[in-house]
Amino acid sequence: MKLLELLGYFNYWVFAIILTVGLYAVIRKTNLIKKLIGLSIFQSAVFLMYITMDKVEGGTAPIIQAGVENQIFSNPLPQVLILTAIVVGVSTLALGLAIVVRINESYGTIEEREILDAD
Amino acid sequence: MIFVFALFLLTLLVITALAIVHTENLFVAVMLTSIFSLLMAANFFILDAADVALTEAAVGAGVTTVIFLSALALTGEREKPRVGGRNIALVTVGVLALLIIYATFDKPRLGDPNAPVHQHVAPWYLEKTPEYMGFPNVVTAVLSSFRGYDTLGEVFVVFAACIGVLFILGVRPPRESLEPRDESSGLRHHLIPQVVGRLLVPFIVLFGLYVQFHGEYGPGGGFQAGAIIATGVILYALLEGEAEALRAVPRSVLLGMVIGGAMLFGSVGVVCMLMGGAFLDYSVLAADPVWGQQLGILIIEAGVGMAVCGALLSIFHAFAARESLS
Amino acid sequence: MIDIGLDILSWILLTLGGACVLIGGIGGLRLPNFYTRIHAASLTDTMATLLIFAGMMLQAGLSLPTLKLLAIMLFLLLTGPTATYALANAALLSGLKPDAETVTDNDKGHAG
Amino acid sequence: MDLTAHLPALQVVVPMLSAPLVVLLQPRGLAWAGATVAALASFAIALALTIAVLDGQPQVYAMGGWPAPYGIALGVDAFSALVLLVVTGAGAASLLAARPSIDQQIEQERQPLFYSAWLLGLAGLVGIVVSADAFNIFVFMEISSLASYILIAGGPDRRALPAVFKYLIMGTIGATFYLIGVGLIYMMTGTLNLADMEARIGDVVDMNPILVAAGFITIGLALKAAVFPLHVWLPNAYTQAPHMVTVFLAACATKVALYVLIRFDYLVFQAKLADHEAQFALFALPLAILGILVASAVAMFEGNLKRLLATSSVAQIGYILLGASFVSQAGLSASVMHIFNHALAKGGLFLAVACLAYHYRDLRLDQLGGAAARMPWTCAALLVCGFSLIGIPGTAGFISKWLLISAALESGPWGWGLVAVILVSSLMAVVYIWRIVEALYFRAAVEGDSLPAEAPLQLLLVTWLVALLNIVFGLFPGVPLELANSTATLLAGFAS
Repeated sequence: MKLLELLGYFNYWVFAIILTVGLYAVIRKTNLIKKLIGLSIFQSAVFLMYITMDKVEGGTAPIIQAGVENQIFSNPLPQVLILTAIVVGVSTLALGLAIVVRINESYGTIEEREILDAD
Repeated sequence: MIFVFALFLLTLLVITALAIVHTENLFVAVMLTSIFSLLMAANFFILDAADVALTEAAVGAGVTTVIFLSALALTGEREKPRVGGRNIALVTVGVLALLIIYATFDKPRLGDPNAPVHQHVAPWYLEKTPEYMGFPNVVTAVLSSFRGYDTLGEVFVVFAACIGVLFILGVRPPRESLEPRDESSGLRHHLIPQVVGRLLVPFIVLFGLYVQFHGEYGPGGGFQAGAIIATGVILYALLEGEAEALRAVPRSVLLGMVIGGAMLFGSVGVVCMLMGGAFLDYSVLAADPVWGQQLGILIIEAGVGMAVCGALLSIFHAFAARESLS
Repeated sequence: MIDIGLDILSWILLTLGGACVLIGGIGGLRLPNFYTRIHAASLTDTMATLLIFAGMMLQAGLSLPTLKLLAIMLFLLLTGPTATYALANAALLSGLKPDAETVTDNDKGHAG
Repeated sequence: MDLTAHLPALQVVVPMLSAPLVVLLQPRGLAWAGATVAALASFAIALALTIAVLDGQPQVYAMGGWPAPYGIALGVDAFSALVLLVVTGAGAASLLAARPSIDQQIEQERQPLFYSAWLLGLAGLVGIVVSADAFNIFVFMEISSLASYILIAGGPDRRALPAVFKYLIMGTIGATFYLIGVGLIYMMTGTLNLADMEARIGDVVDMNPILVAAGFITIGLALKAAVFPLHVWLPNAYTQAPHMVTVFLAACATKVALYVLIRFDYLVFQAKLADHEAQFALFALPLAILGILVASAVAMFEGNLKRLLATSSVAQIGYILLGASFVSQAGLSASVMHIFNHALAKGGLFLAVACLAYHYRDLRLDQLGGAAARMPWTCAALLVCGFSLIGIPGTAGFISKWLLISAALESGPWGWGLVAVILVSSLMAVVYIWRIVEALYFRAAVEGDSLPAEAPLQLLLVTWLVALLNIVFGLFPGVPLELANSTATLLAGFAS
């Protein structure tokens, strides 16, 4: 299983790339909505990292089927954690967007520069 | 074969992420984010995480996109280009990337059965779930009982987001931004989407209920069900206009669902305490501990579903109602 | 014998479906303007879906997965054309004229 | 199981489950009453837990009845008891006093949501402190963060919104960094329980992922705790928040992040981690010193009273980190003590600011002339807490400064340099507190009447209660000192 081995690290590298791309957007972009989009990419990358580590060779989703012996299951714990993290992510996002909407109403812009200039 | 596919999906994921950052049209960026989530969900499915894939597809690709779009409708679609500051961002990000890649070198490779994650704790869950819970989905068992306290916390995160959005958007927008409202709300004048949509809404809600109550046996549970039902109602709101959707499920009912769901979960825990167990120890709820666990999990999953559905819809309506004011 | 026949049939269907996806993809890239492009894209939604799902159902035989596949296929057949319609309608409303002569290669807001 | 065994769970559950109920309390003032009762109850629980811990019984609780590495465990030891006291005390005191100030700043119909968020914030912070599970800490960190974003966004000025947005972005990055770190450790150890992690980390401690995880967790939590170069969200957020929210958050929010940081660095990574000492000496120590000096210097030239005090918070966080970075028992004890004392001093100062703000809309120092004549009691309380912040003998602040100085002297050949840093920064504190005093007492009123017009009694009484506590704990530091010492023994026992 050479391919699996390659993919094993490939997943982590993709995690690293997506994480950095997301963080880059958060740091560099001045548009507040774009920052939030970057933030959601950034968080998604972490989901990928957790889910990557739950996989077992030859495993299936951890739903135990009756009557089947010697099944290998993937690890359920990271999945549970990420279920939680996904919902946490969308909650933060919703709150952030609500703030952006209010900022737009009181400043008339969602560009960070213009907001700083306005005060 | 499936790994070649995974490789392809992961590459696509990276390309999508780059495209999202590159584009200056926020609408395009949001749509690409939705595609990104869907790709991510497919990846999760390949990695044996069926429950997570379902959630990511419903929440990430569905609900998040809708919330983003309703916020975009209130702000603007275009991002202004920025000059300078690029190097600092690149350096920070580069250091981070190097750090993570440095970390990969001692990591167990993908699917290694001897990795510590597969040796410690997790086998216990796989072994004990049939014994203590009597149902096959280990993810549901861990989520709602073994780590039920996390899930309680999570329901309160959703609750916090809901009251937060209601609180923050509870301020009336400044008067000068009032404009005559566009009356053609919803897709009422578009026959084909309306007919098809009407046909689909009941099935979406039905599927949501299936996911809710089948969570012990297959992928699913309260979060997924709540999100799916919420998307069904949001679809209804898009078709018939927001006012009509509010007539079907009023705001007070939604808030009641959020509060009720959170309290339902919490009070199960308190009842467990009163019946002599630890907080959230469902096995004291019935004479037979296995039945107790199943009963407790059924109730708290219902609470989670209610809270998530109510919260997502409240958030959606808070943004959508804003739209009609400005 | 019937098994082999069914297998061959299902592979023919799958291949045809794949070809439709490919044609749809090429069309989406090569056709001159928005309205002709969504023609090509809708081929992927409808014909390709139908063929691929039929092929997969033959592979699965008479079982629960077949029923599920049928349900998904019906869902896709309902939503795909609707989405295409909505797309065309939105383009029309935003002022894009369905004129065969116009060439809109640089559709605005494209990611590239 | 009797009720006392459930205390660690009740500590979290009481404020958390009260939050949804408070939303329903629409009639005037009821939401405030409900929230205050819940906060007081949770303070009482914290007291009961502290008494149990002082009796030498650390509390452990298995959530759902599942044994430790499989289920989620809660644990209360001396360190958590002290931080619990700070958090619930700050929550209860600020809520008790909150009503007049909040009535001014938040519309009546939004108040139930606001108080509900307040309780969620309290529950989140408390949940972090009692939790003994790395992922559970993340969940509760998010509850408390979301709640603080909501609370700060309630600020009356529009500048609150960009401030809270910045906080949201940086806070989320911090939490996600923490999550990455926890994931890496989980990957190498297979467990999320802190005690179990600590037992299993020894085998893999020199592997790259663990080292990187230590980095991610430290940076993530430092972001949340506003440690010096990562503090940029703090001054604006605290300045723009509603006054009572500033009291609550300034007294405890960043300290809880520091608590987790210290717990992770001492209990989980411990001495087994290669270069453990170097991590502190090379990373935490310079940041702490820079933070103390830079933030104090900035505070000296700050024109807005609230912003001045918020900036000084960054310096005080530096003190806490400085004590921890000695990796010695005395240093830890000083650091933990300063968590307690700074909460008292800063909480009291911000309470006094809230009193002032009841009549003065503009909190710039040059607008506050003659305030001492109008609000003598308020200004006196401010003075007492200011003394405590500087570290005048007889106040609580003196105890921790003294401990810190003696720990610095023990810490090695550079000890004198550190003492100099502490003394210089204390002098700077004298300067900025003096600027406040000068504005309040010795400057003529800008305009308008100078009739005595004190803040509402409710607000003033709580302010004075905290101010007196500053003196009481300055003269009789018994209980917190005992908790701090046993914490230090606990933490340093692992590190050495």
